[in-house]
Amino acid sequence: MNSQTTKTLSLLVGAILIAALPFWAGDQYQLHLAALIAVYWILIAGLNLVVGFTGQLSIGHVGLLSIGSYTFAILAGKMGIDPTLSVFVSGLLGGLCGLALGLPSLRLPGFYFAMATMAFSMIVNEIVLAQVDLTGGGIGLPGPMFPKPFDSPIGFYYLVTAIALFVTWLTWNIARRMWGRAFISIRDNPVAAQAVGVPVFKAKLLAFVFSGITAGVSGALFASLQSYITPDTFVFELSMFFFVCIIIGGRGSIIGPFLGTVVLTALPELVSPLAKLGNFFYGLLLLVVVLVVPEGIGRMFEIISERLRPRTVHREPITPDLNRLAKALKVRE
Amino acid sequence: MLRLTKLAVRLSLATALVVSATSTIAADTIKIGWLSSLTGALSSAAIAENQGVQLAVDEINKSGGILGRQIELLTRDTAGDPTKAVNFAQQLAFSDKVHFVIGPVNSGEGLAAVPILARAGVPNLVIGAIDELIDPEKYPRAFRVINTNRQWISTANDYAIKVLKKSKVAVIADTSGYGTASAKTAIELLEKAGVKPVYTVLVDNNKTDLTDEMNKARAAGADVVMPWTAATGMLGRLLNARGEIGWNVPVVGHPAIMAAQIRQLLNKPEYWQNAYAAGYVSTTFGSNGKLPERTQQLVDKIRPKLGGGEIDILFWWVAMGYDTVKIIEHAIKTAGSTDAAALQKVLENTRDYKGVYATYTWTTTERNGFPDSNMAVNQANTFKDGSFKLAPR
Amino acid sequence: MSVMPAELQAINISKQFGGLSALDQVSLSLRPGEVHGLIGPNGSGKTTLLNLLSGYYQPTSGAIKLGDEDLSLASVQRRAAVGVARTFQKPRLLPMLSVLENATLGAWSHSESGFVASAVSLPSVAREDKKFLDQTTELLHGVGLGHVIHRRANLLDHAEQRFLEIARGLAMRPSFILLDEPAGGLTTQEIDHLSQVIHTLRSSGIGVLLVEHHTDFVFRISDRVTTLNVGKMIKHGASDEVRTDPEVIRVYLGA
Amino acid sequence: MLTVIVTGLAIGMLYASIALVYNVMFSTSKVLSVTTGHLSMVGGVFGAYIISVLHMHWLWGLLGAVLAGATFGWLTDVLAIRRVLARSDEHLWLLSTLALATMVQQGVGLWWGTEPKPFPRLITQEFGAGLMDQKFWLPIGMAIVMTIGLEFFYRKTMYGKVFIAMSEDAFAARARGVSTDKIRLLSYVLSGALGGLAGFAAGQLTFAFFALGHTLTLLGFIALAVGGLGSNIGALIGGAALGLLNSFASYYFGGEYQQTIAVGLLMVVLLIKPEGLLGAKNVRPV
Repeated sequence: MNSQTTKTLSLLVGAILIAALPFWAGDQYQLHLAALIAVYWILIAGLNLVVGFTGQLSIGHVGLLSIGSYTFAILAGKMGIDPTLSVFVSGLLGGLCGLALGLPSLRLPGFYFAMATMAFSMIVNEIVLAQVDLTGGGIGLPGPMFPKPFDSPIGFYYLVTAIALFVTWLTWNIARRMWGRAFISIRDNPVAAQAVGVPVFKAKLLAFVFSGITAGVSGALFASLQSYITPDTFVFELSMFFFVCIIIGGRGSIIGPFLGTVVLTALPELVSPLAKLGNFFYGLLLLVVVLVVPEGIGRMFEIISERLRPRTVHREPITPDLNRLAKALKVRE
Repeated sequence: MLRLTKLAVRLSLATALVVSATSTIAADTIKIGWLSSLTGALSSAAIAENQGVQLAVDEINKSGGILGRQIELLTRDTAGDPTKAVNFAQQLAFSDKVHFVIGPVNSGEGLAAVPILARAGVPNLVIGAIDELIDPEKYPRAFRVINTNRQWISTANDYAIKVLKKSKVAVIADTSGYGTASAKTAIELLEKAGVKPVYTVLVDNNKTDLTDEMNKARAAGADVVMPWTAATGMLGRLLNARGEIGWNVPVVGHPAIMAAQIRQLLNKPEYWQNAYAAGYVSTTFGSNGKLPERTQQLVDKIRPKLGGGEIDILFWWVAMGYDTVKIIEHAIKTAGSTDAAALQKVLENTRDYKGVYATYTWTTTERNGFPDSNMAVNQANTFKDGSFKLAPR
Repeated sequence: MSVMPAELQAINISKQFGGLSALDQVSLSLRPGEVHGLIGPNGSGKTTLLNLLSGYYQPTSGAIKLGDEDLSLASVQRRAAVGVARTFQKPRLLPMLSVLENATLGAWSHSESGFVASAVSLPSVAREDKKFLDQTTELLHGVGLGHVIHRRANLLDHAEQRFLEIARGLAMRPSFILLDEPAGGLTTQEIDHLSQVIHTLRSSGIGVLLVEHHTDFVFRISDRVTTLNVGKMIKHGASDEVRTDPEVIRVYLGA
Repeated sequence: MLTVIVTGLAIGMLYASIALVYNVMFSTSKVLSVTTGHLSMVGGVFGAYIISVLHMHWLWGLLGAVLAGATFGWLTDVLAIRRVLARSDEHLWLLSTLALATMVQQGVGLWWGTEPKPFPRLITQEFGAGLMDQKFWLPIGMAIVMTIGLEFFYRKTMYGKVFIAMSEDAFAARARGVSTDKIRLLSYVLSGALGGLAGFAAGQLTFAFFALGHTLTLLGFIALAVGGLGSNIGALIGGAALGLLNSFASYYFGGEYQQTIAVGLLMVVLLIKPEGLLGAKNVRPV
């Protein structure tokens, strides 16, 4: 089927472009931007399972990002622990905080859950500001570099891209199999999800903890990339940004939110007046997408192509093949 | 070997795929990056400094530029967000390949961007006050134009302890990067002068009511209140709280206490009395009621640009902005080129360079150019045309 | 099958919503390999009983048993795990997923792939998923949806959606399947196909509860029929007995 | 000690009024809109703009605040709710109201500036009035007047009864010829006006500050959730509890943990009694 081959082909070309980026990127600034996109994508890929697949509206993931960043800056910076180990611990702590936030709030209806996550990110900021001797309070902390091969910008770019590809592979494995179907059933029809036996709360919690881990890892790498973190780096605007990338990219897909992340990270940097608008731009984009094409821009091309040339959906009558059905019903193992 | 092959690959690729769209107009302009937080919290300082910077750039370009080369000013609005400051610092250093960078303005952003510029080897005029921004070894090409936070605090402390003869100090700072650092330095310097603060608190600069804090300070027996925050809103509310609880205690602290915006925030004009702030000799009216000669010249030059009427912003910010560009002009002229190492050498040997805001001196070991002698303490409510009278001795 | 296969039983079930009594002391048993019709005018409590059997409601009094296991308070998921599948009056599908994906979701309770195992795509996960997809393909061809396997669910017409929901139920390898007005909106030809499918289910040992309005369709294919009216059971017995019962005729057909 | 109680009550009553506004919108649309807190923010900012910048009489300020709130309420329905409710299958209204709220907050930030600006004195009163200062009693009075007004509106007026009918069973209401779209629009305009009014009344306490939007949406929601969705009396209790808890905590433990305490209260109540103190349990899921 040609759509399948074109899909794998385009993925291949994409991979080559990404791998060779340091060589065709104009200068170190664009390399820094590419590394930033990869770091954001590590978080967004995990968050995509929560928002895009399971349909849980979490607008507080900047809190988990900042937990990852501060854990890394404290462990690898202040305490001098090996950075790679610190990344693991940041991811672990992100997962634990995801669990702590998810347990009480995932049982709540949509709006309650959204408010709980927003409140969570505000609380994290408050605690970071208050614990001056641990987090440096308003002054913030330096984010240390990684050891030898990854201390150069190109080395660091390959490190974060490798981790990003790994996380993408994980979410792709989940999304295309039974767990992915279960998540989407929770999003689109919780009653049907129950009917087939999906443990709705447990599944939501697993997705949320997974997104906590990726947010923790992303936070650690973010601290190293930015070389310095302060409380005002982790603003609500970032939560909106993560969330809008998914909605705009298209829920229930992986490539859509990835393209959303690339475009929405690069756009404000290239078009400087957009940077000033900040939140207004994200809000406007979100409103337009929700009203015009809620399935996201990724799906928009599909929908338009369907509307433009509605292939005559020839209605074949339903003709059961009874003995094939009987044989299928015999299968018990 | 690796570096060579990488270079070769890059060259071939670069010629084949022309990607970078950065403008490549006449290569000989002098590019100055200006990291200013024109929007977002604490934007008042940046907006004033920007006036001085623009005036100096226009002036120099009109008179033929530096060494015959025009100045191209690349202004980036960091909106007070450290992430944007880092991204723009990277852009200015590697994409625009600027010869000099002024800023960033706020401390939080400075802490994030100064290391990036240092790693890129770009000469950087630092206009953030907190001490952690300057380090001759780690950031060899970072020279501070503004005074240090320590100078502000020790000037204010000396005035409170030696002139006003107070001994029970209440330190109130905000929770921003600047506030946290200042509170620590203030307590350290006070204890060195043998005074232990009776009450210290960090407050969110958006908190709308400081009555609680002032009541607690009074209960702790404080006889002078020393606020360390650049947020004019918070200072206005602090002075209002002082007035409303009827506690006539002197307030001595950050220069923002003298900012014109304070006047609109006060419930009553007299709430601005008995308030003093660290200031500068360059923006203090002498006993003859006149400003220092260089300051007056700049005031006359810039007045038409600020609407011709009375200047309603803190003029020392404007003067500092103006000086940063003049220092760059001095450095390039003396070095005869825009080579970073040469600029560094020139600045390291600059002695008593006469700017408007101050007279600067840098050495190989001292990157803070502002002399203690240029500090002064002004009386807050004597704001006129951007400058102040000296506080009573 | 060593021991007599377990029956799904509702024993003296009552259900009140606030003051309204939806069901009053109703009993019904569903045997494997049997089609049990459940008819009654609108508001007679048919769907309420179905929701009680499938676990969406808890009974106010009485019990629901599968063999000797008391399911009265068991969750919907628990009932799915012990083989009680259902369809809905208005088909509840996943519009953005294909027919194949929708139906394969039914195999959830039989999947042993943990979250982490799936994430790292262990071979066992891949094998299991392939097995489920193949089995569901067979089921879909079986119920007559072979020609739309890869079409997105929101592009199906009404009948195709109904048969897809049945296929999803069958993918759960259920012992019992509770059909909530499956014939609603179907053409006569489609109803014939539905009867053939139901007969195939019965002969393969699945217990089918048929909640329906089309009384002649119910009487034609049901072994036993229960009639409800205003939450009470007025007649229960073999299909022909109930069809000719004057009380049923008065309440339901003629009066 | 008394000041702590009075400040707590005053800010608590602002949260209570926002909870009331949540209820009005929820009754006709079953939607909890993220823009609720922003209605009050807009009311406060416009009020301050008209009185302080345009130097007009405070009555004009009040009118401006109410009008601004009502227009924003109207916008919320037209832009974020109407089209989205037509496709009622998922929580799209959550996304659209969040988007609109963020746009308005940032828009006001760009226009009004990012620093909190003082709100003008409404009634000429000495500043040192301490406990009797109007900045405490305006929001408290406003919340009580609003509650009584709403009770009267629901009980006595025809529109009020239609609101209740719609909240009980929208389909039944539509069956009786009620144009639910028109009624929902009316309820959003009314809640916009009430939100603007609440923001105006509490302006001197909160100052006119663009970033208030999200904070008030969250804290108003906490008051609503604690008090119980749908109950106006619950809203008053929830608001008072939250306000007092915040002011006591910030007096005794310092202000750093404001939000943490507020959300702590929310989590405790939601774990013990998910539908809040006086909320109605929601009934049939299928």
